[in-house]
Amino acid sequence: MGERTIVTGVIGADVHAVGNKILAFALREAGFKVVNLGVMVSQEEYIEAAIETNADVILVSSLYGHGEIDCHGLRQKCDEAGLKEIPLLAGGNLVVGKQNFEDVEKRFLAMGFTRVYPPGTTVETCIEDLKELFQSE
Amino acid sequence: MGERTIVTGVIGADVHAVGNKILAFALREAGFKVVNLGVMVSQEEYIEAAIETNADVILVSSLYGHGEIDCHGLRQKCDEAGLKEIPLLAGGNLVVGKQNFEDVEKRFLAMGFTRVYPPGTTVETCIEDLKELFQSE
Amino acid sequence: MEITNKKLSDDAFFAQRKEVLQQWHTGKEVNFDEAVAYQKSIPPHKRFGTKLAKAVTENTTLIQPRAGVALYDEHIKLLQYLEEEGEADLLPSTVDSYTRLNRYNEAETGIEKSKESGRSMLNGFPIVNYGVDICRIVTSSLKKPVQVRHGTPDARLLTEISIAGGFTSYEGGGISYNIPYSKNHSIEKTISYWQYTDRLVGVYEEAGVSINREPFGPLTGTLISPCISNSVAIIEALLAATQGVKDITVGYGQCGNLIQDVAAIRSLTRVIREYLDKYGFHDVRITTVFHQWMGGFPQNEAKSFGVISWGAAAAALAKATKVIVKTPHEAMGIPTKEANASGLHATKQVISMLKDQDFREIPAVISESEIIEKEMRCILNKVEELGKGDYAIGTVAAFEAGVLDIPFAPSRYNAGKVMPARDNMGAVRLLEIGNLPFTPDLIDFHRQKLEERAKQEKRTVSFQMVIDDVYAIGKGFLVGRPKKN
Amino acid sequence: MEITNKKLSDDAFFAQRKEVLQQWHTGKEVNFDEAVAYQKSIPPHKRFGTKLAKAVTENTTLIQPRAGVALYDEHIKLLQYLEEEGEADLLPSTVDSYTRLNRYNEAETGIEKSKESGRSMLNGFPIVNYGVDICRIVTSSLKKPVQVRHGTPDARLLTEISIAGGFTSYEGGGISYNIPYSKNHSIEKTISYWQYTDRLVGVYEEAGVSINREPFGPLTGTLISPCISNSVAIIEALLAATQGVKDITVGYGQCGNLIQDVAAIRSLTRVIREYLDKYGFHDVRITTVFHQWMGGFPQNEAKSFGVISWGAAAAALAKATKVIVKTPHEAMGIPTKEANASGLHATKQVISMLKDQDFREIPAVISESEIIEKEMRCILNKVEELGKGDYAIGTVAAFEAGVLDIPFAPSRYNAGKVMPARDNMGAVRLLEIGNLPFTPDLIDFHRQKLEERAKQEKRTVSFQMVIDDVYAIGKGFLVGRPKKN
Ligand code: B12
Ligand code: B12
Repeated sequence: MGERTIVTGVIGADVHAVGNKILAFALREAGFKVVNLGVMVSQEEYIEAAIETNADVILVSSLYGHGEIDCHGLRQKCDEAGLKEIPLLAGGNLVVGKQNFEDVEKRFLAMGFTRVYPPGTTVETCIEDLKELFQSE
Repeated sequence: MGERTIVTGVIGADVHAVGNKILAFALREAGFKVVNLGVMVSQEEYIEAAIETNADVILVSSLYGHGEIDCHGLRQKCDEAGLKEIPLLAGGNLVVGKQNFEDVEKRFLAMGFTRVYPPGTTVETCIEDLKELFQSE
Repeated sequence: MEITNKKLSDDAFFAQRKEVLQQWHTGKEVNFDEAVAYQKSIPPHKRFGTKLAKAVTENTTLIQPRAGVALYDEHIKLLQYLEEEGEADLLPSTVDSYTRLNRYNEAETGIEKSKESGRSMLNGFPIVNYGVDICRIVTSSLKKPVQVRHGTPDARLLTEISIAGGFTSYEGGGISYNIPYSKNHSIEKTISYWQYTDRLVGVYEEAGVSINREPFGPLTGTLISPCISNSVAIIEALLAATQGVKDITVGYGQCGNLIQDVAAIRSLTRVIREYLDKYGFHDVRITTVFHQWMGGFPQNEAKSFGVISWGAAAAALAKATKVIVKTPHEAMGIPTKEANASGLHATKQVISMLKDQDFREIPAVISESEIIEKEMRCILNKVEELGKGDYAIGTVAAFEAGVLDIPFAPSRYNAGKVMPARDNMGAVRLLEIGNLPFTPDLIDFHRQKLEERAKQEKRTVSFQMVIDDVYAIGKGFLVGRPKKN
Repeated sequence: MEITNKKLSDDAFFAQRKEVLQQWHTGKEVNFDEAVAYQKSIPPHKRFGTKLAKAVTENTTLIQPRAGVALYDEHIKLLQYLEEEGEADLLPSTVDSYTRLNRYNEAETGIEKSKESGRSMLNGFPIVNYGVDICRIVTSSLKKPVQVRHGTPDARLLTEISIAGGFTSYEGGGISYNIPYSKNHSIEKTISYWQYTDRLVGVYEEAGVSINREPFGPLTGTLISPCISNSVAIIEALLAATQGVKDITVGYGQCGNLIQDVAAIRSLTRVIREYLDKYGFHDVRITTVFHQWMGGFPQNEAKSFGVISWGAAAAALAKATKVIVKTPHEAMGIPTKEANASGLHATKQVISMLKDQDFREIPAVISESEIIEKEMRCILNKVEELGKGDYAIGTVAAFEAGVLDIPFAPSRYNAGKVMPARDNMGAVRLLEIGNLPFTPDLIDFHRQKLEERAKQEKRTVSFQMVIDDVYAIGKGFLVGRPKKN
């Protein structure tokens, strides 16, 4: 299916770098082309990078709890920038506190995310899902 | 109010000896006359001892979980033996498992016990309650 | 009645066996040859001894809960939950208190009342009442090895049904399941009962079926000085080996001072090998079990997790072969299956985090271990002397003389003169040495350790310390300091 | 911009102060003299430094949670719950991430959205937005000393409002609140910001009000070798002392190997005193803080209790002055107050059980401590050399040169060449030494320790070990072994 390009990074004012470094490493090991924006990434930076690299997916991490505020409007901005179809994946510790994940998922799907992942999602799951996503296209 | 006599022991097939030894020691220190029957005490033994020593109260311990079965009928046997008014106190880990204590208390009060105590009751509480009991007589 | 530490003759054993199997109707179901065949059909990974041996090779500590309820289908569900969700390596079937006292009628009532009320009215699983077939349903429903854990002075019928029922390990001993668990059984009697149990295991062993045996290490679970429980463990191991037992797990109940706890396991492992070898039992396999704190627990569940985890840490650092796990419900009552699993989880986490750390050879442990060994030798030599070389006779005499003496025991055959208390660092020492045959330097050592504490606490060494120490862990401490310190 | 490690002149400080207090409207509420008077009205038992000093005398380890929510009345309730139900000895106010990055407008939105939705939409308590008066309502509603905990590169305004608001301790430092918490702040910048904070504390000190200061020990919380965090702690302590700070708590984040953890605290305590004395800061009081495991936690709550309790044990055995406590919700998100209290309970139980046990002088700890000290001296000497005796200049140069290098840090001013991995016993060693100025024997030592592990695991030393180690505790282990071992 050709090399796929993933734009990834940790959104907002979030500096959790460990998972990001490891995720990027693992995705590369799995054969993807990874454009890793690191931590503290703004919505605009994701979009610019996705356009520039003609990316197949944007993978948003948020660990610190402000994910809901930070992710708000990302889909709209993508649409406006011409990335109408691009899958948006979100994972990490998306909200403040231990919340029922179904509710969190609903809220993120409603914001236009394609897939949403609970705390503790392994990189293996992430890779499998990406493969599935690309296959189904 | 004169020296008061307490008959105490651990009922049934229960061998938990530590609390019994310490309770007896503490009650003696507090100035009571203590007739300690030790562990594995049958209903009959309590009653015989109470009659023999003209006791003011019977203090039943049960730790191992069979308290509900073991205590069944004690009040009736006391009545039959002429100990109609004698206060019956029960404490320890009276039932199997962590149960709502209100329910346990109700069941034991219904069996004719005067007072019922949850796990972790201190000897201080026990002594205070005994003093109060004797005062109110 | 005069017992000696000799292998029971076949005549004596089989004569007794006839009686034993008639004690309750389920005894009739036991057929030795068929049971041997059944045991042989159990795959190796489900055999207790095999799994322990593997843990020794791999230098890991296995985790095992306690669990037992009145109704057998509930009991199966409980154990399945503990092996699946709880990640238990080894399983138990804890037997109820009526069965332990051979009160099978009352156990029957307990089963009935449990069926009626829908909740377990027994504090364990009544193996004898259920009999061989139901035990096999239980043991064969599980993926992990299962052990019978009880506290039964006369466990002869229970042993018969358990082994025929597919259990591959069996706890207890003539001392450890008498003195802490009984009021009126003489030591002669229970040693003789347990010679039967051990001989039965020996007979299975000779038929090619190895059953793991485990003396109950913690005794009354309350401030037991390591030298006392270690001495009892070694005596019971010798008695068992004499009857042909080949696979023995000796145990110890955590005291709480890490150095002392690791030293206790270290000295136990060293001295038991020496004694077994001395009496020619070179082929007896020895493993160890560490019990998380066996005395009174805090009411608070999170605090209980603290106690549980500290026990797990000590077990791992001592490299015990397995650890028996408490639950956050300990102070309240028999745990729910969820509470039981959560104790296992906390333990597993600590055990596996500490897998690669080993404290057995640090100097402080070695010197504490040397003290315990010295104390053990004082006791064991005296027992041997009293028995003129026979450990069965010696044990009976030793209890009479207070040479063996177990703190807080309910038995009237126990002298009850020994009184433990913690020293200033929380190690369990002896405030009253009673008639333990200690050398003067050991006596001084204990006295001095407690004087050290007394000085720190600005009070005299007294029974109040003992009381304070009994409550201490429940109140959040190890050493029971006076309130206004 | 050139910074040097000199006490800020009054002129420079007060000129800066004028600007700082205008960064957000609540800055106007700060009045130094009035704030001094207010601080002086706080009773001694509610002062952080006093309570720490008492703990040192009594040889106890205090417990402190992390906690902060968006709405101040909820925040008060939370902290009251943690001191009453949770038995916390010391209290925090953890600041939200927008405030940490001086994004006060976004913090305001967070407060509004939290009011609307009825749940905290911020991950902490936005001190700057609330201002002095509300902070005083918070600090005066509590019985225990309260500290501000954050992660703010430019914390100048936050410090002003916090101290005027009645907090008596303040976490952070120019390195420890930059490199792990920021991407784009230069070291010069943040050292200069923190000179302001430290000078402000110094000015209060000169006015008779002592504020405790705490460099953030754990850095990125993930496999930080003790020599790295200890070196940073000492540099930040020297920088703070230069500005007139008199009460400093230096910290360390648990790695998990007990010997190494105790040795880390031991070496930190020894070397910091030496350096402070060397530069004439004899009157600076030093205490220590031990952080329970700061990396990824297990999802399972009971397993988290295992991790928490093991951290508590190490803190107690190392005799740290206080321990920062995690919760069973760690892997999931900001904890509920109940989860927070339960972490405290487990910790309190272990801490007080282990109060009388001390591992600081066991031989294995001493020799590990000697290694760490040697490593620290390599780093600190080089920093001094690079700065020609000036630790501010030296630090900037050291980060540029990778002489100071913090694993897993997000900052682009960090070299990121150093790579840690666990050895065969779980101690954190260095797989890539990067440009750390180690002597050849130290380099060999690390290499050899990792080869030992590689041999055991039958694989070569590689980055895969690092990844496995990052996940290990979350998966239940300390050392991330390959799956099929
Ligand atoms: C030590 C101990 C043992 C030792 C006992 C040694 C001995 N012979 O004394 C050993 C290991 C032998 C043992 C055996 C068993 N035990 Co046990 N044991 C304990 C343990 C850990 C501590 C008990 C203790 O000594 N506490 C310290 C003393 C000072 O406190 P105490 O006993 O509670 O007594 C005080 C108070 O309760 C109060 N009190 C007592 N009676 C009364 C009466 C009145 C009126 C009042 C006001 C107060 C009062 O005052 C006492 C003094 O302060 C408890 C759990 C716990 N509490 O942490 C379990 C526990 C009591 N045991 C239990 C069980 C089930 C057993 C066994 C059946 C084995 C098993 N299945 O695990 C056997 C029973 C054997 C038998 N036939 O009795 C269960 C009971 C379960 C239940 N009720 O649901 C408990 C609660 C553990 C558990 N959670 O499963 N046990
Ligand atoms: C280490 C750590 C830190 C370090 C970070 C150092 C650094 N710069 O990287 C320090 C100490 C500095 C820190 C700071 C803070 N932290 Co922090 N931190 C952690 C901790 C303990 C571990 C994170 C980690 O490294 N895990 C290991 C990596 C490998 O796993 P990971 O990050 O989860 O990433 C993996 C998966 O999530 C997944 N994944 C990630 N993104 C995506 C996306 C997709 C699409 C998919 C499929 C998968 C996926 O794959 C990754 C690789 O396996 C977590 C709690 C935990 N998880 O145990 C808290 C945690 C994330 N932190 C938290 C908070 C609140 C903070 C602070 C605000 C301070 C505070 N109040 O305590 C600050 C934030 C500063 C900021 N501006 O961001 C909270 C977040 C709360 C919430 N969401 O409700 C957590 C959950 C702790 C808690 N329970 O309170 N933290």
